[in-house]
Order: sequence, then C-alpha cells, then structure tokens
Amino acid sequence: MTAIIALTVLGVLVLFFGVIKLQKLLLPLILTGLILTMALLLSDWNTVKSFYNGILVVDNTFLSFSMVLVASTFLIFSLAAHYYRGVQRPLDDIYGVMIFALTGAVMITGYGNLILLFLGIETLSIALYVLAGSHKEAITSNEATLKYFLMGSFLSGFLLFGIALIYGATGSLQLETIAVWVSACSGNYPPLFQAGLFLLIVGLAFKIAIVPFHFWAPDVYEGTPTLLTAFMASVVKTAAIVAMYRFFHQVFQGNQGVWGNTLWILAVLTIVLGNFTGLYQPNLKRMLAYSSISHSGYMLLAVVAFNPDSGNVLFFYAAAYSVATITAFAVLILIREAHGNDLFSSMNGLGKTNPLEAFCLTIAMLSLTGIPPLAGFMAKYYLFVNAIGQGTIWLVIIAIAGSVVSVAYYFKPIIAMYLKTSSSPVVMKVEIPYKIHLIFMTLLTLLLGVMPFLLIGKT
Amino acid sequence: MKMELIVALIPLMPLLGFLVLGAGFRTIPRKITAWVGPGVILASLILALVLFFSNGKNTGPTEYHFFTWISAGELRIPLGFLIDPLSLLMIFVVTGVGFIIHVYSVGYMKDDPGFNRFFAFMNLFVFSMLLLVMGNNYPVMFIGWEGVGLCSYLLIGFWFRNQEYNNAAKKAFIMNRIGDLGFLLGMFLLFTTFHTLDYHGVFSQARSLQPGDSTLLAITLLLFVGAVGKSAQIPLYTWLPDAMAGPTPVSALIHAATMVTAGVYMVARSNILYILSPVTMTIIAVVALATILLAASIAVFQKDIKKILAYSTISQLGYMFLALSVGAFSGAMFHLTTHAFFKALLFLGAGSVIHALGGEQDIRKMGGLRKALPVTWLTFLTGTVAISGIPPLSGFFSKDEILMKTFGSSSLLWLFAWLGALLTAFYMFRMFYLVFGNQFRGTTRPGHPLHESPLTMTLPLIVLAFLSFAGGALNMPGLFGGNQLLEHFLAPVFSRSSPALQGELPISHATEWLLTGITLAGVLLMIFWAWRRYVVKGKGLLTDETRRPFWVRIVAEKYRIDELYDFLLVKPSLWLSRFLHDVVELRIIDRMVNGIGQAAIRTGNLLRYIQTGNVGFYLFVMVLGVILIMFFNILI
Amino acid sequence: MFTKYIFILLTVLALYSGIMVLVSRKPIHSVLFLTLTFFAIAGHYVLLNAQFLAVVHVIVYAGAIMVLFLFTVMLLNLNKDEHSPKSRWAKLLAVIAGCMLMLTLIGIFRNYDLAVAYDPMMTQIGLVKNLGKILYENYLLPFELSSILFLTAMVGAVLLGKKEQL
Amino acid sequence: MSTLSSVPIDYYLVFCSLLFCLGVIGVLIKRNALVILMSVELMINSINLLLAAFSAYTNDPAGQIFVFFIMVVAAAEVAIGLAIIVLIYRTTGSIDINVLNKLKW
Amino acid sequence: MLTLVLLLFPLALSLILLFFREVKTLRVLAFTGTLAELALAIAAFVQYKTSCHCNLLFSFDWLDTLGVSLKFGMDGITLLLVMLTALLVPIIVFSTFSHHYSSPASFYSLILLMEMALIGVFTAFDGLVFYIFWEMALIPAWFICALWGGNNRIRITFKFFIYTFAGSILMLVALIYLYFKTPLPHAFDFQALYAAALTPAEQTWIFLAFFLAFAIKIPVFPFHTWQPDTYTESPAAGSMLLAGIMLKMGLFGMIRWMIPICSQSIRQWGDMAIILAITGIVYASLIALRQNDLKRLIAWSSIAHAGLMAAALLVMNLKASQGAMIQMVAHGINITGLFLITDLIQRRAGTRNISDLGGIALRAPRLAAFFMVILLGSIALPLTNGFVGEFLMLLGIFEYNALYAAIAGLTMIFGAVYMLWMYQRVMLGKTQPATEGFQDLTLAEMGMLLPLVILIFWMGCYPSFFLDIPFPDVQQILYFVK
Repeated sequence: MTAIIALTVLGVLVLFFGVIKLQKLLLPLILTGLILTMALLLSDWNTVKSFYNGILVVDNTFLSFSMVLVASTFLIFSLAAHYYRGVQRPLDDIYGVMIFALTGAVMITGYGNLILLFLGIETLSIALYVLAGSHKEAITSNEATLKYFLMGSFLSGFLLFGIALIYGATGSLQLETIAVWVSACSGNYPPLFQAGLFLLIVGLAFKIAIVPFHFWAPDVYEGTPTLLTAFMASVVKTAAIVAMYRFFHQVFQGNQGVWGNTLWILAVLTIVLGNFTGLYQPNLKRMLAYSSISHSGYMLLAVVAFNPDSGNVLFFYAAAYSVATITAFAVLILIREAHGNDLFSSMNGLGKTNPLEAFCLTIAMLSLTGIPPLAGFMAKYYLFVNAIGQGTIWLVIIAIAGSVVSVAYYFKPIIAMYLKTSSSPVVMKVEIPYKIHLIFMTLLTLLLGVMPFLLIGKT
Repeated sequence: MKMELIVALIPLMPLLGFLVLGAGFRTIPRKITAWVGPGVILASLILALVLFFSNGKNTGPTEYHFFTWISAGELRIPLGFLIDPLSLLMIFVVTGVGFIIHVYSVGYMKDDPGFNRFFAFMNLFVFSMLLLVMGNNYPVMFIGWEGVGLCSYLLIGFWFRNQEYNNAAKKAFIMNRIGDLGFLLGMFLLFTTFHTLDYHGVFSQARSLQPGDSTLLAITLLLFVGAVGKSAQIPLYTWLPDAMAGPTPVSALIHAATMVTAGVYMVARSNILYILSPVTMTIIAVVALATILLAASIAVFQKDIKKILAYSTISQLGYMFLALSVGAFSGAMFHLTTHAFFKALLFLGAGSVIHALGGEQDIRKMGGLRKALPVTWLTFLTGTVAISGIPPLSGFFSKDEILMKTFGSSSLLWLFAWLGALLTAFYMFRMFYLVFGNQFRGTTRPGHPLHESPLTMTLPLIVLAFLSFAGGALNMPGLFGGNQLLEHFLAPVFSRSSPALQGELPISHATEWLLTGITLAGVLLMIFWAWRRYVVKGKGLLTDETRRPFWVRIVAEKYRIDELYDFLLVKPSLWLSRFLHDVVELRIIDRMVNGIGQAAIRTGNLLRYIQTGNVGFYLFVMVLGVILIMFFNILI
Repeated sequence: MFTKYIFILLTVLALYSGIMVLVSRKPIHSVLFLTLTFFAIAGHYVLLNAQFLAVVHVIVYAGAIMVLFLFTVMLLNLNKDEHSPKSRWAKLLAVIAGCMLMLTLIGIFRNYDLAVAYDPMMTQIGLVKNLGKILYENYLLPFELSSILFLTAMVGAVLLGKKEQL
Repeated sequence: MSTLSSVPIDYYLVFCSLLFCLGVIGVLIKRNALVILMSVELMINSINLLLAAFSAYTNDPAGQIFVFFIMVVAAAEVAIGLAIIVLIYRTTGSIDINVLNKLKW
Repeated sequence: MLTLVLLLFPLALSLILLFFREVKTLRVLAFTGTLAELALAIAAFVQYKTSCHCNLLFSFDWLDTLGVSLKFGMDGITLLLVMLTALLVPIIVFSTFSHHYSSPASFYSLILLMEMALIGVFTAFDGLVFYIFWEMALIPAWFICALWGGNNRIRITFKFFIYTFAGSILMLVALIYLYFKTPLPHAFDFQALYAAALTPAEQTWIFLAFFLAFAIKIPVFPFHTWQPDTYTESPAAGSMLLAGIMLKMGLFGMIRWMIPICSQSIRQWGDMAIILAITGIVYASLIALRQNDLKRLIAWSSIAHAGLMAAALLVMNLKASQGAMIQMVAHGINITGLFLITDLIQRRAGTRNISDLGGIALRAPRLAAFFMVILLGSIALPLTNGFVGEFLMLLGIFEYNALYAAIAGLTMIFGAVYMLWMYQRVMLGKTQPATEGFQDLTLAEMGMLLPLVILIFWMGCYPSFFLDIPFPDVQQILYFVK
C-alpha cells in the first residue's frame, strides 16, 4: 500500500519537476524514489494485510514480486541516463509514464479484487501504449504503438468479458468470495464460469505473450525504443504472470482445475514456437523478443504444474530472467547506437573491441540458455523440479528440447562477438557508470546462480 | 649367491644391456657396445650354468615368486619364474645360441650406422625370450610372447629407410598379433575354467579332467592359434619369408633358433592340456604335415638364399609340431635344440656368403665359392648335411626320432613326413651346390674381392658347426646305444602326460632299422639327384626359368598365398574402411545428426512467416484461438 | 409486459445501429450510428433501473467519447470511403469467425441458471445515492487509483499528440 | 415497471454477446483504425451492459461500480487511441492499419 | 577441506590470470599454479585413508529446500581421476608454451577453469552438483576449441556444444526424477540416489537418459560424430583436455551414477549398449585405417578405446571395471602423449598430413623412441600401461560373453595395424620435403614427455599401485549392484 502511494507520489513529483524545469534532477529523484520504495516494501515483509476489505492484498507474494518489478525498473532507469544522452526534449513525461506503468504493475501483483486487476492492467497498458510510441519520429515506433494499442484494447475487451462472466457466475468480483463459491461447486464448474475463466486467461496470456496471443511481442519489441522494450520484456511479463498466478492461487487454493490441459497446450505451443522462430532472426532485438516469448512459456510451466511452491518458482524465475534480459538490452543499446542497427553481423569482433560488454552479454545469454552456475540455470532447474514434482514430466522434456534449440540462437551473438571478426571494428565508448552497472548486473546473475538460497522459497 | 637373485638376473642382464645401449644409442662408442652387447648375454648364460649346476641334483621344478603383477578380485597374476628342465633347456638354447650370434653380429654389423641400436634390440629380444620361457604362468609367458614379437618387428624393419622392409616388419607383427589374440582368448578361457593362470594350478586341475573335454579342446585350439602365429605354421606362415628383410643375424637368432620355436615350447609346456584333447592333436598333426610339405615344396624353387632357409625353417618347425602332435614332446624339444644349432649355423653361413658378396642374396649369381670361403663352405656343408639328416650329425637323430614316433602313431603320417625329409635333402643340397659348386656366376664389384669373413664371424660358425655335428649326442636314441639324456632330463616335465599318452605301440628295433634305412636311402638318392642336376648338368636356374609347366610356376610363386590373403583380407578391410567412412559415417550417421539441426532451422524459418506483420491477421488468429479454447474446453 | 416490448425495441435498435456501424462506409456515419447504439444502451440501463450508470453513460460516451470521435474525423477529415477495403475473403472469414464466436458463446449460455437466488423485489442499488456510498466507502482505492490512469492518459495524450518543435 | 420480472437474464446474455460479437466482427473486417476503435467501444459497451444486468439481477452493486470504472478506463483508452491515430495520420497520412507493415518476420 | 581447496584453487588462479597481460608471467603463473594443484592432489593422496566415503569430505547445505548440498569428497575412483587431471594439466599447459596464442590470459584462465570444473565433476558427491560441474566444463572446453581452433571451427565446435548439451540436459530430467524417488527427505546425495525406489520401467527410462548423456560425452558409437571433427579442429591443448580428461567424465559418470542406480535395467538392456560400444570399437578401428590426418587418426583410435572402456564398465564385473579404471588413466596418458607428439610434428614439419611426412626417425631418433613407447602403450603391449587395462577388460567381458570379448579383442589387431601404419608412414622411410631438417626433441620437450613415458612403464610393470586405489570402491559399487 505504502509502496503504491510512494510510487504515485514519485510519478507526480517527476511530472512536477518537469514543470519546474529540473530535468537534471529527474533521474536522481527517480532512483532514490525507487530505492525508497524498495525499502518500504522490505519494511513490511512477512506482514499480511488487506486494504479496503480485500481489494488490495499485501502479502509476501505482493511484496516479493513488487520488489522484482521495482528492482527491474531501477536497473532500467539507471540505463536511461546513457540512453537519452543526446535527446534535447524534456523527458519528465516519459519517465513519469514509466513510473505510472510501474504503479499499475504493482497494483496487479496485489489485487484482491478483479476491479483492481483491471485497473492495474489498463494503467500498465495505456502507459505502455504511450511509451511504445514515445519515439514519435521513428516510423517503427509509430507502428509499434499502433499495433500494440489495437491488439491490446481488443484483448482487454476479452479480459473484461471474462471478468463479467465470472462476476455473473459467482456474483462477486472479490477473490475470496469467488474462492468460496469455487470451493462450493467442488470441481464441476458451470460453463459460464469456465467461459469467464478462459477469457480471463486469454486476456492475461496476451500480456504475458503466450502463443497464440503473442503476436504483438516481436513487432512491438522491435519497434519500441530499446530502453522501453527492456521495460516491457521484464516488468510487463512479470506483472502479468503474477496476476495469473495470484488468481489461480487465491481462487483455486492451489489445486488443479479445468484449465490444466489448455495451459499445457499453450505452454508447449509457446515454447516450441518461441524457440524455433528465434532461430532465424537476423537481429538481436527481435531474437530477444522471441526468447522472451519462449520464457513466458517456461513460466507458464509453473502455472500448469500448479502447487503451493509455484509462487517461489515464478519469483526466482522472474528475477533471474529480468536481470539477464535487462543486461542483454543494456548491451543492445550500446550496439544500436554504435552501429545504428543490432544485426548479429554488426556484433562481429566485439570480444576484441569491447571485452567487458561482450563478456556481460555472454553471461546474460548463457544465463538465459540455462547454463550453470548462472541464475538462469537455477531458475530453470527449480522450475523443472517443481514441474516434475507435479508429474508433468513430458512438458518438462519438451521444455528441455526447447532450451536445447534455444542454444542455437543464444550462441549467435557469442559466436559473432568472439569467433567472427568485423571488417571495420568500432570501439564503443562507454562511460564508467554504465560499465559498473553492467558489471553489477552480471555479478547479480552470477550471485543468484551461486547463492540461489537468497531468493528461493522466500515468497 | 641367492638363487632368487640368480634367477632374476638371468633375464635382467640383457634388459640392463638394452637399457644401457638404448639410453646412449647416440653416444656410446662401438668398442664398448661390441663388448656390452654380447657380454650381457654371456653373463646370463654363465648365470644359467651356475643355476643348472647348483641344483643339478634336484631337477624338480622350483618356482620363484617376485611380486604380484596384476590383481583384480580372485585374479592374481604374480610375476614369477619357473625353473624346471624344460625352461632350463630353453634358457640354454636362447642364451647360448644368442651369445654366439651376438658375437657374430659384432663382425657382421661392423660398419652399420645403427650398431648400438641393433645390439640394444637384440638384447631386448633375448630379455623377452627369456621372460617367455622362464615365466611360471601364461601371462608372463605372454609378456615375452608379445615382447619377442615387438623385437622381431623392430629388427626386421631395422633398415627403416626401406619401406619394403617396414612392410615386412609390420606384416610380421600383425600376423603375430592375430595369433596373440588367440592366445589371449585361450588364456581367458583357461582362467574362466580353472580360475588361475599359473602352470602349476592349471595343470594340476587339468589332470582331473577326462580326455576329449570340450572346454579343453577350445582352450588348446585357441592356444595353438597363438603358436601358429608365432611359429609360422599354416595359415599364418607368410610373414616369415618376408622377415628375411632383417639383418642376417636377426634371421638366425629370431627367425630360426629361438622366437619361432616359442610356439613349440608353449605347446610342450602345456603338454598335459594337449594330451587330454586328441582332436587338437590331430589338427596339429594335419597342420604340421601340410606346413612341412608346402614349405619344402616352395623352398625347392626359391632363388633367394635366405628365403630358402626361411622356408626350410617353416618346414622344420612343422616337424616339431608333428612330434608334438604324436606326443613326442621330448623329441620335439630335441629337434628344436638341434635345429637351433644347424639352422643358426646355416643362416650365419649364408650371412657370411652375403657379406662376402657385398649383399648379394640371389643364389643364381653365386657358385664356386668353395675356394673363396673355405671356412664358410665347410661349416655350411656341416649344416646342410645335418639338416638333411645324415648320420652321425645331430639332425639325423632328432629327425629320426620324430619319424619313429610318427610311425608309431600312424604310418600315413610317417609317409608324408618321409616325403618332407626327402624334399628337405633336395632343396638344401640344391642350394649348397648352387652356392658353392661349379664356378662363380656372379659379378664381384670392384674393390670387393671375394673374401672370407673376419674371425668374429667365422668363429661362431665353427662353434655352431661343432654343435650341429655333435648335438646328436644330447639325445642319442637307444637304438644306437645312446642313453637318451635329454629325454630323461625332460622326463619330469612330461611325466604327467606320458601315462595319459595312449595308442603308442612300441615298435621293434627291426622296423626301426628298416625305416631308418629307407629314409637314408631316399635322402642319399635326393642328394645324388641334386648333384647330377646342378653340378654335373650345371643347371643354374638361369635357363629353365622360361619354359615351366603351370604347376611349377604356381609352386615357384609360393602358391600365390600372399596374393590370396591380400585378396581375401587386406583389400576387403580397406574397402570396408572406406565404405564405412564415406557412406556409413558421412552419408548416414553424420547426415542424420546434422539433419536434425537442419530440420530445426528450417522449421524456424517456416514458423517465422506466421509473423506477417499484419494486425488484421494477428487479431483474426487470436480470435480463432479464443474460439478454439472455448470450444474445446466447454462445449466438448 | 410493457417493459418487455421496450426491451425488444431497444435491443433491435442497438443491434441495428451496431450493424450499421460496421456496414456504413463513411466513418462519420459509423460515428453517428454508434452514438445511436449508445443511446439504446443508455435506455437499457434505465430499464435495469441503473440511473447512475445511465447518466454517466450518456455523459461519458455520447457526451465525451463520441464528440472526440467526431472531432477526430473532422480534424483529419477522414470522411471518405475506406480506400482499398479488405478482400472479400478476408471479410467473409472475419464474419464467419465472429459468428462462430457468437455460436460458441450462445452455446455456453444455453443452460445457465443464476448463481445467486433471484430477488423479485425492485432493486435500488442502481440509484446514485447507494452507488455513491458504496463507491466512496468500499471502492475508494480503485477510485483513487483510477486517477493515476487518467494522469497517465493525459500525459500520454499530450506526449503523443503534441507536435515536436525540432 | 419491473423489467426483472418480465425479462429473464438470458435475454441480456444473448443480446450482449451478440453486440460483443458485432464488435469483434467490426474489429476484424475493418481497416480503418478509427472504426476499429469504435468497434472496440461497442464490445466494451456490451460488456458494461452485461455487468449492469448481472448486478441488477443479483442485486449486488459491485457490478455497477465496475461498469463505472470501465467507463472511466474506456474514456482514457479512447483518448490515447485517438492520440495515436492522429500521430499515425501525421506520419503516414492515413489511418489504414495495414499501411504500417514494416515490422514483420 | 582439502577437496575444496583443490576445487577452488584453479578457479582463483584463473581469475587472477585475467589481470595479467605479459605472456611470460602468464605462462609462469599458469604452470606453477597447475604444479601447485598437482602438489595438492598428491597431498590429498597422502591424506587419503582407504575407502570410506568420509575421505576429505566437505559438505555445505546449499539448497536444503531442494535437497541439494555442496558435497565434495574423495573415494578411490575420484582420487585416481583427480590425480590424472592434476598430472595432465601441467603438461598440457607446458605444451602450449611453444605456441603463440592470441589473448593468452583468457586462454590459460579458461584452461584452469576447465580443470576446476573437471575436478568438480569428479569430486561431487551430490547429483545436482555433479550435473552443474558437468555442464560447467562444457563452456571453457567450447571456448578453448572455438577461439583457438582451426579454420572451420565455428560450425564444428558449435555442433559439439549442442550435441553434448542436448545429451546431458536429459540427464538433468533423470536426476530430478530420481530426486523425487529418493526416500524422504528427498536429496540429491549419491547415497540417497542409490537408494531411490524405481519401477523397472522408470529405471529403464533413467538408464536411457543417463546412457545418452554419457554415450555422447565418451563418445560411444553412433553418438560419436562430433568427436573426430572437434578433436581435429581444436588447438592441441584443447584436444588433449577433451580426449585426455573430459572423455573420462562420461566413463566416471557411468560407474559413479549410472551403474549403481539402474543396474537392473542395465542387466536387462545393457547388451544393447555393450553391442553399440563394441560395434564402435571395430567401426572406429576400421575407419582409422584410412585416415590421412594424424589428429583425426588418433581421434578415431580414441573412439575405439573409449568404446572398449564403456563396454567393460557395462558388463559390471570386478575385473572389467578395474580394467576400465586403470585404462582411464592409461588412455589419458597415452592419448595426451600422442597429441603432444602430433603437436611437435606439426610445429616442426608444418603439416599433419601423414602423406606429407616420413623419415622423421632419421632426423629425430629421440622423438622416434618416445613416440614408439607411447604408441606401444596405446596398442597395449605387455609391460606398458595399455596392456593391463585391456587384459582385465577383455577378461571381464569374456566372462560376461566370450563372443563380445573376441570381437572387442580385435582392437588389439586393428590397433596394431593403424598405429604401425601411421608410425611407418610418419617416422620411417625416406624423408620428405616437409621433414628435411626436422629437429630432434629439445631437453624441455623430453622433460615434458618423460613423465608420461615413466608412467607408461610404471603402470605397465607395477599396476597394482594404481589398481589398489579404486579397488575397494569399485568392489563396493559392484557389491551394491548385486
């Protein structure tokens, strides 16, 4: 609760600073604000409160995932200074919108009432529509925002319809009440409820980018300004998956339901399509989009094999995934501004010219692949343990096949950087803070891999 | 001096020699080598004598156990030696003949650049051979078994500039390896049946088995495969003639006197097993006879002096196996010994001839060397007479004993063996006359007048000549009033098997005399014919090359056995190799593996076109997705 | 009984104008028909005795949103036919898909009984007084948070809408 | 005038889903971003009505509150949507959704 | 604790190396460091008390929620392989001194990283930790081969990576599955995994998963296709690491993890695997007959030898397993020696093509002698290290099935054929243009080869020393299998 307030205030402050022309202080303000928010979140750790008779539920799930969100945002903001170096126009609006998007995401993690869920998702989406289009001069950015907006609003229609049906069936929008109703009808749910449930799932699946509702992801990712793509890839996905998790967790008290097979199939589709399509991508950004799709497939695994521990799994996975992805995007930003594009071919010889950046990207890629002892491996491992514990072994095997395929594209940049040599090597100028930031994230990836017990089993 | 030490030192001396010469094969001056090389052999010979006389009283076997070599579970292979008459005899043959040949080589290899290397390898060979004969269990024998194979490889290919020689060496090693695999499997079977590989353990348990036991049959056959490989019997004999590529002393020591007889020793050593499996014995007999005749017949048409001797060696080995096959183990050992003498003598003689002619080996280009090389001539004559089996030289007694025993077992065998004897006499004297008879046919290179070899070479010749002359005394049959020394000496070794040996009808003295007579007559006839043909008619093989009946040509071309093997084994395996690599590996397996990767990438390439970039399409697909989900979940 | 007819009337009106929104080629017509639909729906709210919603609906949609639409149409003077309309097949497929969705939904609702016991007495919940109370007591949080949404929307609209002076 | 007695809720269900599907069809067949946006509004309105109906029938205010929020959101969405459309129109001179088709594959 | 030091020391060193630029210092550091590691290994050997699994144990509850504990320790098998690793790496490092690799810092630190991972694989007593190191070893290996490899290294090393990764990741599933079958509380500790209760069907699946992983790593026919290319394309050091040590990971995995866990299904299906392995022996030997590239020929020979070892482990009897144990070490030594000599020849003659070589023995008799000795070791001549292993393995296989032994025994013959053929074409005969002016071994090089030669004879003449180290543990495992 306090965190949400803090974020709101922060957002407003940002706008205010913009009004009084304090562009310089924006980032310091934001970063301190985010740190403060983290502190607030930490402060009421292990306290379960619910506000406004359960519309907002503050429990460890909320806290932990909010922390992931805030932390990711923090990491992204600390890239912003470099990213917007050359830009003259005031940035308060973009930053403010980002903060508001974060607020929306945080709402989602703690919703106890479908109204709040809807509000949160809409806040997040609207903010992202704006952000996707924030680079107005670029035609691609326009296209991205248009596509995202059209699909987003359309799918949120389905989401709403789902909520409406659920409301109609259960007579309430409050998760506890719905839970009571669900437990009452003991397994055989009336079709109306099921319809609502599946429409809800569809609505969330769109946000998580699960096949076949993933179509926006590659195009929008590619079109959106890179910094904000990182934001999408990390924050939005986390928020949406946690929304889905929370719904199942609260409503079905962690016992399997009718959605099992559907999600199973969706997960398979997502993993297969995400990984295979990633194979052929010529540029890093789009490849990362597909990688993020495949990862949402993996996260879905935890929901398919639903059990009390899934929260922990998702938490760790989201953390590991976000850090690695943001690292990748951080290097991507550098490459884009050095070469104007992010084709793999323009990464040739990076290992020679910029060893540090190359190393960080390599670590990120390996982590995403799931190579020990990196965070990505522990995340996948934990995920698989969880899934196999629930006996969904075949899904795990498919997932594993998927990650074998994924090696093929995660290694593309590594091979380009280390094994290929470019005809015109460009040494990228990177200022020290940025380097430090890269190193920090890389170390984080290593740390989570070597000491996973820091995060595992905490929610 | 402690017994164990002596026993240990016998093989260690040559090893020492090898290590010294091998370590400093670039630095040690020839003088020292010339002393060290033969010296170490002499040392172990002396040690052997010491050993012999120190326990001459008790001829019983004594085992010396040094340390456990290999151990796994119940398998314990000690590195131990067994000193009994058999091994003693072999030790004497090896060290004695070995020493003489070493001395000879000092002269023969005098101006060869690889002098030190040569002696190092020779010493290594003697070491392995001693290990072979002294071991108290099969694995230790196997060490020597493969060791001598290695040394023969190294020495055949001694002049390694010449790839022909290297091929010969490789051939020898590989053919031996084929035999060795048999030996190895035989050992495994031995172990699985008797749970030990010590001679003692094996034999004592084997005695309890009844004759014709199937496992025993398998064991003996497998071991015999080893023997066939090592002792150049059919079908693994073709390496021996090629092995003549090595320096002549090598041929004398390894490919005449010692190594090739290892098979005989091994069979004799495990006599009890063989006695208990008659089927194997018959097989050995057949193989032996076939080898005798084949080799002898080929020898008749050979032109290369060393090749002739090689083939004669093969057929003589055949005699030994024949003896073994009829259970005349001591006879076999006797012939082994005498053969070691006269065949070494012949080879060394040949060596001296070659030396004199500056490397010429073709007997058609020789002749009339009698005057030029008197010592060589005389000694060579002794050898020839000895091998042809004319009393009172050693060859006569040994071969005669074998023939007798053979006759005792079956007269048919005897007949073939007799034929072999005649052939032997013929080709040996053919060679003798062509080399020493008539006048010189070859051409001496200027500056290389025909000259007798130095003393270091002639002296060994003389010694060996004496041995092959008087060697018969070792085992003078009772028939000629001899006291069969060797037989009695070896008796304890074969005593276990002799009672088991059935169907040996004692033949009366009369028949013995008769058979001896027939043999002698035939031999003399042959010698006469050879004399007529090559001395009187003076045929030098120069003319009759051209018009030859087909079968002669076949025989002259060694029955084309090499070509046969090449066609049956070498070519197919090379073809198979290429086939496997080009087709199976690249076209099938590797292509399958790569195919999976390709397939993945193709799929990716197809799938990515789903992302048409057209919002309408996206929305449409999403709606379809929704419909499907609802439909399948709720309506069905 | 009488209300039933009104219901049917409004429904038909809404559907008709809804269809017209789709079929009419000029955007401006679509806008007008859409407005009509909204009014019909407002009527429905009244029928349901949800006056508050009815009022808000009319104000927000007919009042604000539709005006916005009209404004945009005029501003960009988009009042011309859709150039290069979608191919027949695409349209056909789209319609078929929509109908399938409809059928599915209908099929789902076929046998449906109310979750909570149906209460015959006239409901008062739709009145402004009740709703207002509940909104400010129970649903204050979303209400406040929706302000963030608005803020975002405003900022965003400005961000996207205003011309850069480069 | 008790609608609730005379009109069963099923009518509303059917009517709303009809309207909803109309919206969907509209989104699918149209290429004019503006009209698509309208269709989306159509969908949302159908949902609003459905929620209102439910809440009225179950005599539970939550639904109507939700409708209220939805309206709020819809307004915001439309604002953004129109802004985007204007933006696109500025850059491409058209609001045909298929004109922008750079990002693919 | 010492185990942990053994594990962390190379890691620390590899990190330290990254801070140096000067090639000389790097070499010195790397070499002395690896020597120090060897010293540590010897210290471990001294401390090692005959087998209980309490030897030099280090344990730390890492993820107690998931039953994973960082548990390292030594038993005989481990000790043997750790010693091998610690011995070979310095030699490999030394062998690189005559090369001039680009960016040497990363090169040496990668080698050390690899050593760390390998030691981790061998010393891990916990299933997951084993897996983690197993995968970790792959990365430096790949980088070494890919960065300093031959011309078309990218494609080949990539194939190698994907192939081995695909193989090993199934093992992860198997391990996790096992984890849930372990008695409560679930754990990855190997004793717990041994105690896992499995239905025959499950066991078969797990066996397949394990076997695939190990078979690809070893490699066993027909999963070998990555191997010859990779060995050929890798830099000398890479080939040595791969063939000398990494290959042993697979065999080690078999005896430590696969055999105790799925013995029944090995009894049931093992024959398939054994037949594969034995087919591999003949297949590889036959193909080796016609190779013209020295490294490639050695690679194929290594497939043959590895096949024999795999078969020996799979027959699950004491002799064969012991044979495999000593053969692991022997093969590691021999193949490293062979690659070393190949490297020497290539550096001097500038080519690896057998057809361009010849007559080297004339110019370099010392090299010829060393080469001959190592070659004899690898064709298993008695009194060299190769023989003991092959003798025991063949004997063990013979006890299991005589026919298999007979076929597997062909390796004796084929091995002799292609090795001698190679030796003849490379060392003997007349000199070729490439080998004119071929220098003989320098003292340093002899110093590099000497340890190997000494070991070849030591192991051949007094193998008991090496056989006794793993004996109790092998016996225990096989007893457990019964």
